[in-house]
Parts: sequence; structure tokens; C-alpha cells
Amino acid sequence: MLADPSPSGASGDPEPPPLAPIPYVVRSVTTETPDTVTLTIRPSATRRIATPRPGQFNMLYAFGVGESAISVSRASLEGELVHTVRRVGKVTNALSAVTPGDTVGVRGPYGRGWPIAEARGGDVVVIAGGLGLPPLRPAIYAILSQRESFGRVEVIYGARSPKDLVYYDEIQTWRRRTDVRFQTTVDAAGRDWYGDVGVVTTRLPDARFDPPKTTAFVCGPEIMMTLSAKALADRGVPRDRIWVSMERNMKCAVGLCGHCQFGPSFVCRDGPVLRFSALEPFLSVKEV
Amino acid sequence: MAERTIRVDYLARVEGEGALKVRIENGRVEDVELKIFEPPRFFEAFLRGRSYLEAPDITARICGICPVAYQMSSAHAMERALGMTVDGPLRELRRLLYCGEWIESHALHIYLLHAPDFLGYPDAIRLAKDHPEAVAHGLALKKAGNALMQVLGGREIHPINPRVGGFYRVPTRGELEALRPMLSNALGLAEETVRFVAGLDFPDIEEEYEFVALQHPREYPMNEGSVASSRGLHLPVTEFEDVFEEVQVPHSNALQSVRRGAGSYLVGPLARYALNHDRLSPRALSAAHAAGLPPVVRNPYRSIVVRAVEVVYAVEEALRILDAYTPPPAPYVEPPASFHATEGAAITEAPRGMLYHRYRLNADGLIDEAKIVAPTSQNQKRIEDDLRHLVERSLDLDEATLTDACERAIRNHDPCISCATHFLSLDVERR
Amino acid sequence: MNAASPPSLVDEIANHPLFAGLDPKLVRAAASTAQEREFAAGDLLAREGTTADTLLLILRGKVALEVGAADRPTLTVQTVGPGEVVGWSWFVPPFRWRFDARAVKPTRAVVVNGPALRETLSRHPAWGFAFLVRFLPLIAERLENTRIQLLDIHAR
Amino acid sequence: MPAVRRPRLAVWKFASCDGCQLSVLDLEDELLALADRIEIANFREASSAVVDGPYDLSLVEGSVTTAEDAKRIREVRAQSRVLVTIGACATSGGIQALRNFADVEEYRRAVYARPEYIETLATSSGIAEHVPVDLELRGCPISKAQLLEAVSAFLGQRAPNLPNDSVCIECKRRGNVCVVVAHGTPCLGPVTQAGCGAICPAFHRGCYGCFGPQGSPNIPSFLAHARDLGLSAPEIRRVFRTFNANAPAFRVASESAAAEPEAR
Amino acid sequence: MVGSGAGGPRSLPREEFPAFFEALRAEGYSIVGPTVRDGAIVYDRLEGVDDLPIGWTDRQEAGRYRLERRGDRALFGYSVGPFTWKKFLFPARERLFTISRDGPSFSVAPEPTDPTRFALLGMRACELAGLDVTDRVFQGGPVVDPGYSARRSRILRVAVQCGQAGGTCFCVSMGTGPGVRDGADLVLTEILEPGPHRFLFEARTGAGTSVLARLKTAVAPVADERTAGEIVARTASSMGRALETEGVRDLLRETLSHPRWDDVARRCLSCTNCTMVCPTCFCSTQEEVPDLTGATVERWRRWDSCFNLGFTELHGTAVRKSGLSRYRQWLTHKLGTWHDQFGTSGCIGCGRCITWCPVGIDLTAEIAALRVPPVSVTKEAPR
Repeated sequence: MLADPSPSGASGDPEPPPLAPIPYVVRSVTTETPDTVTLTIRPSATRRIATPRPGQFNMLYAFGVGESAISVSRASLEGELVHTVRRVGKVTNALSAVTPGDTVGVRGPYGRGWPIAEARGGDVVVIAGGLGLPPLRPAIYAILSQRESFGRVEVIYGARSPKDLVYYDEIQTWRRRTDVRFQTTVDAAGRDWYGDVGVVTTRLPDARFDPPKTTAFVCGPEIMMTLSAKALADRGVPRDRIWVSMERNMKCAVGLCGHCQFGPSFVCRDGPVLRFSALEPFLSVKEV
Repeated sequence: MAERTIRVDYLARVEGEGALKVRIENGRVEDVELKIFEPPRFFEAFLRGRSYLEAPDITARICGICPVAYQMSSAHAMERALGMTVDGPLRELRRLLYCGEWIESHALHIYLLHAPDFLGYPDAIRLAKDHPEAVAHGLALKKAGNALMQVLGGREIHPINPRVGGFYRVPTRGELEALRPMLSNALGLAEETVRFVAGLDFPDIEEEYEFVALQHPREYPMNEGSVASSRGLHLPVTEFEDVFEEVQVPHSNALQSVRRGAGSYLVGPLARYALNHDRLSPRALSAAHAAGLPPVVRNPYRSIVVRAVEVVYAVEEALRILDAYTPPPAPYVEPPASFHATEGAAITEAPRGMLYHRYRLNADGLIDEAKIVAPTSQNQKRIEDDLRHLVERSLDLDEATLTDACERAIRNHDPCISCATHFLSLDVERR
Repeated sequence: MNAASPPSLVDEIANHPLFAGLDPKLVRAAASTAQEREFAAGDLLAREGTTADTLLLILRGKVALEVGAADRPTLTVQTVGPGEVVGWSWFVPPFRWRFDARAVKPTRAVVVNGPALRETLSRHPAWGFAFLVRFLPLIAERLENTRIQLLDIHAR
Repeated sequence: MPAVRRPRLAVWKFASCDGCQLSVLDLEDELLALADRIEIANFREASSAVVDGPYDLSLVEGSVTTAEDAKRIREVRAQSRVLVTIGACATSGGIQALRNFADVEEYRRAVYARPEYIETLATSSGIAEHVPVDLELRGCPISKAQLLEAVSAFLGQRAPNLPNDSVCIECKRRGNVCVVVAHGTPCLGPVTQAGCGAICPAFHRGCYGCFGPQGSPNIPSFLAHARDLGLSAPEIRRVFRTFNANAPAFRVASESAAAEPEAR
Repeated sequence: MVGSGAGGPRSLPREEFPAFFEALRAEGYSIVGPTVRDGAIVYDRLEGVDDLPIGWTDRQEAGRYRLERRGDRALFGYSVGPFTWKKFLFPARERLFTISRDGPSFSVAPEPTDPTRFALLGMRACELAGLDVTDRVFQGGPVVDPGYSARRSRILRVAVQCGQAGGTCFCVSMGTGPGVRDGADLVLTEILEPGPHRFLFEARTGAGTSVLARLKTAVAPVADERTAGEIVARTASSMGRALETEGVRDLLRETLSHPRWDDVARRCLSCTNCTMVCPTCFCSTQEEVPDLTGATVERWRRWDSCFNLGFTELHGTAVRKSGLSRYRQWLTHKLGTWHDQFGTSGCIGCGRCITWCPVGIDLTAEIAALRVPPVSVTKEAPR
């Protein structure tokens, strides 16, 4: 087991129903793109969730509307959590409409995150597509905080268009670093974009890493992950060292409701981060 | 003032869509047209070629307010065509189901549609602000009726359980017994309703109605009986069409039924009560007495009291049936295994009055011809007469008051326009 | 390699992934009609609709492949960098550029004469086949990337 | 909390039996509480007071069967922020859509002695065929519970719980014994959308499809199954030609059955 | 003689069977078990022995179930019906908790647990295996389902060994029956002949022993033990179906593109019946049910099915749109990936999915068909 999947972490108070949300107060709301916001929330009382590890997710709850699985993009030891939410339905609409001082519900953290320790000693390639960057952000910080433990670090971030890039300011900071190579590309752009254009896999040939000793973390739309993982494998990265973060319909987030099954895995419990070697036979078949 | 025009295009608090047009020339009422613009739905046409077993399900869709009436009339007509007899507990269960519809439909009309007229409210929601208890009683009564429909019919609207020959499934004693507390409470509420509506202000008007209703030797009529009139008519259901005919008028999508050679007549609670009040149950009868109802009520505004008395009756009758119930050995009487061309007609008493169904079946058990005469098509002409009298009496009223008075006069008869379309805006033209 | 002796045109071509390992005679034939050019940021390397008679081997810098129409802003669909190539329209009729190629950074490229290369390849089928074995995958990859763009992978 | 204007509700009627709008009044336990949350601004069957539009929520009952109604529904749409259709008539044309399979002239003559007085279109169509619809509540009639859920979801700005699963799943959750497998009773449950609570099987009869087709009905397989149960082609045709005859999947089913040879 | 319960099998005459009901009640159990309703043998609350399906049996085949009279007065002379014990542990609809507005925040009230202790009378060997499967699902993971586990801790498992196999049974193939091995508190074998109608009782746990101690039983003769063995052996030899389980997990992983899936998809109605009658299918969905004032919200859980189009809905579109993919998910999960997830097959061989499929899809036949390699369309193309 790579990460402690225990969702408990409530301190002190009597044990609540395991699937019940815990109230958190919204501290700030930042607009990332026209349909995406980043929420910073803090526990409103003594009860709070355990500190999430990079790649884990929480179930965020809008009172009376419902829950949605949202990856954690930052977690502080003080219990502050950062989630980036895209409006794709009623729940995410409600979550996106909050203002500081509002209460949202949180339960989690759930799932297995990025096996950062396993990547030590070798090169790391991080490939993010669109909203695949938020779940990878804590991984990138974790690697940078122990930079000496890794070889070369390549980050490739692709989005549909320049206006779809999230964490824009942070990306600029990362790009200035010399100990990590950060490439950004978009599928298409106007003349005002001076960066690279092309699907995320077109940046891979430029990346410098030693394939047999490389661990790759890939997160983004399923098709983008499949293509990226195949391209990495073609470059010689061992398939069992390519990790992708899957997304499926989730209701319970703890492996009890059956919705998120993908092949042999419960994405909520066994994933969302899974080995490409285990997923490849299923990713190649439609509608698994 | 030689010419005046008053318009109301859309009658409220009636089931379905209709308008009223009154033409007044030089202070004389020339024409009263109850217009039914509810679009036609052609039930008689698409019943052709359908199995006799489908008639209860299909005809129920003529009216969401009184689907049980359609199911009862069609099932009985089919059973007569096929020579089937349904009696014992199955007959009682059908009566029980009808009690449910009478309670629900009457409570709906009394509290949600009619009472606001007497108390000066546009609807029951606003009535509830000042008279919360009355509306709560009404809703509780209505719910009791619906509970009967749910247990016996599967659901309140378009029950799925009645069929030719009986039911698909009959309730257990326990299932019916579970209704007792609600019905016992409803009996008190029904009696309270009679007291409440008897205390309303009624205009002092009487009309010369020819009342037509079913008459049964022992019971207040529901599913069985012969056709009787306050003018001495007495005939078997099979002769209904010999005496009554439907005529079509250009202003309406509904056919109007008239007594051949005699004109308009009235069906519904006033008619049923006038012809059968001695067959009411004891508590219904004493409620009628206490409310000061004479054996024959000719004031259409007091129909609300008669309706309330019928609710007392229906609740009492439901409790009687519940007391005596033992489940029948089979949920329905088996229809004959083979068919021959045949015909059958039946009338049952829908909450709004007599509902006539006649079917001609072919040797495959398929419907060759269907004839349905709904209560509102029978009352339509008579409502026009009421309106003519009202307008003649009230020519000095201003448009708004007259319009309101006309709508009230129509609501007295709880017309069901959806039914009749096979009905209202008011348009008064004065010249 | 040092500043004193810059690589010859032949070396540049021979070291470019498209030609690396191919018959040196083919490389020399290509070099014989080629020239090395510098482009400033904003320069057009190719213009959509005009005669395509060059194969560009990018050595340094970045080139944007742009498509546009009168009724909408110009859209960059891909950027191409060192080790990559711009242009296959010189190889297939009607020999017209299908997009604009614009340098977005100062760019250095070897410009190979298309018709001449075509002529060489047709006279030496073995060279031609070997070249196509290198060249077709590049086209296939471009098609694949276009296909992925069509999938609109970030769409919800 | 600042005073918020209650959203305005309108209820509209087209060709129908009134049963679905009666469902609103059948919410005996919730009606008054509902009226506190939402202003009943235009509901002819229940009130003579009419507040002019626009309306936040319109419930539309009935099907479009006249040229006048085809015009009126566009006016209703124009003054409705959210438009929810209620019932089989509004969704698929209702039972009166049986005319779509027949000659209306003949129908008109069958019912009316003076057919020239009656104005009607040749077809009965659902509301979505005329204007965009935000949500459809199925059923002949609709389920009170689903109506309450839809209105409550509208008030809470959440997605309503209205699955397009089959009746079978509700049937099993209710604990019914399958009438097909245990009794050989033909039942439309496998191809019909849930929502009613699987009433018919609970009363020992087969589902008659009043909620219309489920999300992914397998009509060809169902037709073969119905034949195996001994239903004749005309019987199968009739089974699909009732309250949702014009719903595309059911229409296909009845037309396929009609194309079958009569004898087997 | 007052039976001790402990030690070897005990014998109870049929006439004394009502005492068993009394003993169960005396131990604080509400009894649920087989009874005839609506033309089938269903599991429901039992008042007394007379509620049992005395003299009834079932005849089952793919897509068909009929009750029939037996020639005797057997209490347990049937195989398995449309219902499973699952509903007593994992109800079709269950309120999980209630959330109320609390100023700007909210508070959660847990759902009180029902203290009823159920004696599940008449569990078959396969159903005990099914219970083991659902135990692994609901209690074996990192998060234990509180409702399931509370109810689970209060049941008494009274197993009855099968005296006959149903037409769609294949427990022998799955290694789950018909003889009861583990998982029961009490094991009963109904002996109809030779000799008087009687029951062989075996207590397997302390709870079982306590019940047995309240009964006047006799030490069972060795012959009765042998008879019980023969009954089980006879049942085992008359299975209505067989499923070749060898390598089935790998088979299903390797045949995701087999044309047989198209074939079964043409028949499958996506009606969910197989999943609803399966003792181990555990899929559920959650619904947010606010009251009209919006001040309190109930969280409900209800049975869901992988056959529903909305089951895999992600950002408004289903991942498994085709009937093919949904049937394939069900079967590959049940017989294949279940092993990866729970270390066991999800199938217990009860045959309910075969009987209760309206179109009679038979997973044993589907597995057999998947074992036939598809004819490759490219095999003879290149020369």
C-alpha cells in the first residue's frame, strides 16, 4: 500500500458517519480560467480531515446540492486545503459560486497518490494536461522540496489554449528555476502566444531523461494520458514506472458503491494514481 | 347603452379549458355559448380496434380528475357485453374505490375550487392564510380519498388495478384495515365540512332543473341502477340513447347531450341527491338535515352542501365496506374464453354525474364502436340555461361583477372540461 | 565542434535526425542544392498557397505553423523546433504550402531545394525508399497530432 | 438574510386530461409549504388570480394538437426561465398521439357529426418538438414524488434525482416478484423508464409503459421476447401504442411489430 | 432429554419444529425465512412454521420460474427464489445520515441503528458463500460500511442443506455448495425419508449452540448423518448448470474484444434484473434529498446497477454507453476482476441471474462461448 488510505482523521470528537462531510470555511476564491476557480478552505471547528498526500482527492460537498470528487492541489499542516474546481455540473457550479466565509463540506482524503518515494534516485517526468495540473502540483512541490533525491526533472504542461492554463503565475516561477525543466504547450494559440503549440506529446522528444531510470507521473484527460504514457513507453520508460491518475464517476469514494470501477481497480480506492502497466490492456479497449 | 362587450377568455378553477360567450342585444340575452376550446382528443376513434380489456386503461385518460368513473363505466359496459357478473367482495371493492374518487374529487372541488368563491378569495392558497384550519381539513379529506385510490388502485390518478371482471390484485384485510384510522378521522372532517359549507352565504335562487341520475333499489347509486328523472322518467341504461342524444354546436369542441324533445337536464350531486336522498347513510342524512337541506335542492349554489353530504356518505360507505371485507377467492371474474360479436352499455355515477359508455365488440374481442357521454356534456346545455337566467337577472351589473358571477355560476356545477371534450373564457357581447 | 570550425552544410544535414545515417551520397546531393539561412522572429518561412519548393531542417529557434482565414484570427496549430522539419508540400502535388510557417524566435535552418531533392530521389529508388522510411513517419506523426487535436482532449 | 422574491410558478395546459396538473394539488402534505417557497403566479385550474410573466418555473402539461397551441407554446417558452414538461402528453404527445398513426379526418368524423367545426392538427406532438425543454417528467400521470423532487431541485438549484433506469430496478427494490419470469405475464418493465415505483407488477400486472422508454431500451430483443411469451404482432403493436406511442423507441417498436407477419 | 447442543449432530422430529421457532424467539431473534408470496418463494418475516413453503417447490430454467406442489410436506423442498438475504444487511433503500443547517455551517446527525436481531432461517450453502463475499465487500476494505456491519453483527445464520438442485444451480462448479462448510451458526438437514420427517441439527458457533440448547433434541443416529451426506451428494450430482471456472479470470481479461460480447449485447435488455437478484452485487448510488424548506437534507443510498446508463456518467456522458460494455463489465467483474478486488469470485453459483433474466441469458453459456477463440478476420489476408 502506497499511501494510508484511511479517511479518518477527525480529532477528538465522537465518530461521525464515515461518509459524512465535515464543515470547512472558504478563505479565498481565485478565478483561474473562465470556468475554473481555486478555493482555499479551512476547518471551521476542531474536526478536520487528515493531511492529504500528493495525488489524493477529497469529496467536496455543497449543502443541499451534492458531492463531487476534487483532487487536492495543496494541503497545509494547519489543515488548510486548496482545490481547483471546474464548473461541469450542478455541484461544481455550486462549489464555484461560493464566496469567502461560506461553508463547504469535506470528506477525505481518499485514494492513493503519487508514489514520490518510489521515484527517488532517478529522473522524473511529469506530464499534465488541462486540469491535470492541480493534482500534480503537490507532487511537483514534494519533488522540489527534496530536489537532491532525484535526477533530472522534466515537467510538461499542456492545455487547450493559453487561456485554459491554470496556476499561471506559479508556472512562471517554476519556469525560472534551473533545477527543473518546465515546458508549457497548448493545442492551438493566437499570435499573442509565444510558447509552444502542439499536443502535449509533441514536447516529449525535447525532454531530457534517462528512460530506464525514469518515473513518470501523468494526469489529464484519459486520452491524453494514454497517448502520453504510450509515448513514454516508446521512449523506453518502463511501463510499471509510468503512473497515471484516472477519473471515473465516484459516489462513495471508499470502494463501497461500485461506480468507479475500471478493470480490476476501484479508481477511488486503488487509484486514482495507477500503474500504466496495469491499465494498458483496459485503456486500449473502448468503454471499459 | 345599446352595445357592451365583456370578455373573459379563460375560466379559472375548473378542470380543463373553456370560455363563455354571452351576446346581449338591447338589454336582451340573445345567446349564451359555453365554449370548449380544449382540443379534441378523439377517444372514441382510437378505441376502435383495441381489445375490450384495454378500455378501462385507455378511457381513464379522458379525465385525470375522475379516471375511476371511466374505468368503472367501461368495465361494467364490457361485462354486460360479455355476460359477466361481478358481485360479492369484488363489487364492494369497486364501490370502495369509487368512494375514494368521490371523496377526493368532491374535497378538491369544495375546498380548492368552490369555497374561495363564497369567501372572496382567488384560490385556496390565499384562503389558507385566513382560514388555515378549513383548508387543512380539505387537504386531509382529499388525502383520505387518495389513500383509498392508492391502496385499491395503485395510484391516485389513472389507477392501474381495476380491470374488466374486477381487479388485478385484491387488497388483504390488513391493507384495508390500515386505512381505518384515516377514514375514521375523515368522517369527522366530512361532517365538519358540511357544517362549514352550510354556513356560507348563498344567493336566493332556484332553477327548474330536470334532474337525471341513476337510481338503485337499495343503495345511493354508484356503479349500478336505472336511469331516473325528476320528471318521472325511468328507464334501463340500455335505452339511454333512445331518450338522450348528443348534438354538436359550432362553438364547442364538446358534444352537448339533451333529452330528445325536452332540452337540457342536470346530472351530478344535485340530481343524485334529489332522486336518492332517502338512500343516504344515517350520518350523511343527519348531516343533510342539520345543514337544512330539503329533500330536493334547486339552488345551484347550494350544490357545495350536497357535495359535502355526499362526502360524508362516501366515507361512511367506505367504512361499512371495510368492516365487512373478506378477500374474494380470485381477484377478477374470468372473461369468456371465446367471443362473438356483442354490445354492452353501462352508466356509473362519476362525481360530476352520470357517465355513459357503450361498446360494440367483434368476434375477436376488439372494439368496433365506442360511445361515451360524459357528465359535463350532459350539463353543458343546462349550465348555459343557468347563465342565461343569471345574465337576464343581472343586466345592470358592471362587466367585472357580471363576469365574476358567471364564472361562479359555472363552478356551481363543477364542470370537467377535459371530460366534456369528446369546455371555458367568458365573452359577453352587449349590443 | 568549436567556434573556429563551424560544421559544414553537409555535416549539418548529416546530423539532422531526418538524414542521420542515410547514404552520405544522398546527403551530399541534398547539400549541393541547399543553403543555411537565418530567420528573425516574425519572418515567414513559408506562405500558405504559394509554391512549396523547400524542405526546411530546423537547427535552432522555433517556427510556428499557422492557419488562418479572413473571418477569424490566425491560429497556431503547432510549433516546430531544433531537429524537426518544416514542409512536405514540396514532395506531393500540387506543391503548394498548406500553412504559413513563421519564425517565433530567431531561427536557423537548412533550406533544401525540394524539386532537386525529388529528382535525386526518383533517380535513386533505394535512396528514395530509405528517405521515405524516415520521412513518412514524420508525416504520420503530424497527422496523429492533428488527430489528437481533433479529439479535443481537454473537452469535457 | 435579505428578503428574497419567491420564484414564480406557472402551470400551463395543452391537450391533456388534467391529471398531471392535478398532481400538484395532490401534494396534500406539501402544497402549503410549497406555496411558501414558490409563488403560484399562474395556475388557472387552482386560482383565478394571475400574475403576469415572466415566470421562473413553468410546468407544462399536455401535447400540441392545434396550430393555435403550437403558437402558444412559443409564447410560454418566451416568458419562462425554466420550462419543465409534466407527463406523457407533454413528453411524447400522449395517448392522443395515436392519431399520428391514423387518418385524423376519419377520427374527426368518428367522434363528431359536424367535423367541420373542429380545428385540429394531423399530429399530437410533445413540447420539445416545438420549443427547448429544460426537464421532462415522464409518466401518465407523472409521479407526485418526482414532481416534488423536480420542484425541490429547482428551488435548491441542484440536479434532480430522476434516473432513466428501467422499471425493473424499481421493481426489485420494491421487492416485487417478477411477473414475467414467475407468471409469464408480458411486462414492458425492461424497456420502460423507472419513476412510477413499479406499481403494476406490485399489483400482479405487467407494466404498460406509461413512463415511456428507459435510457437504453433494447427494442429488437424485447420484441423477440414478447413473441416468445406468445404475443401476436397486433398485440405487440397495441402494447406499444398507448400513452407513449410517439416516443421514438416505442414508435419503432410498434412499427417493427406491425411489419411482422401476423401469423407465426 | 434436554439436548446440550454441543458435541455431535442432534435430531429433531418435524412435529417439534415449532419449538425451534420458539427457541429462536427466546434467544431474541426475529425470524426471516422462506415463504410463498405472489407465486414465488421469497424471504420475509415468518410468524410460524405454517408460513414456510410447506409442500412447495420451484421449477427453474433460464428466464422462467414456476412454483409447483411437491408430493410431500417438505419445509425446505425448493432451491432459491428471487430474493436474497442481502436486503436484510444492505437494504434496497437506506438513509445514511441527515445534514442540517447550523448557522452558516451545518451539522450531521447519524442514522440510528435498528436493534432488530434477525435469524436468517433457510440460508443455502451458496448463500453463506454470498454472505462471505458481501462481508469482504462491506467490511474487508479500508472503510467498513457502518450500516452493513451493524446489521451483520446481529444476525444468526441458520443454514439448510439443499435437498435438491434448481434448474439453474451451479454451486458445485463454484465450490460453494450444496453442502454447508463454513459460515453458519446452525446447519439443518431436512430428512424426509426413510423414517419419519425429521431434522438434523448441527451447532457451529456459540450462538448456534445457545439456540440448540433450548430444544429437546436427541443425539442423531450415525445413519442420519450418512443420510444427510447422501442428500447433499445427490443434490451435487443433479446440478442444473455447470460453469468451467478453470482460468476464467484470465479468459475474461483476454477476451474483452471477443465477438461473443456483440452477440450477448443483442439479447441483453439492460434491465438490471441479474444484478438486482444477485446475492453479491453491491453497487449503490447516493441521493441528496433536501426537505422543502432546504434546511435539512437527508442522504439516501439505494441499489444501483452497472447496467444503468447513468451509472458511469462522467461530466454528463456515460463511459459505458453500449449495452455490450455494460454486460461485459458485469460479467468480467463478477467472474474475473472480483478476484483482484476481493480475493474471491463474485459468483456463488446460485443461478438467480439465469432464472430471473427475462430473456434467459445464461452466464455459464456465455463463458463457454467466450472460450471458443474468435475467427480472426486478418488470418488469411496477407500472403
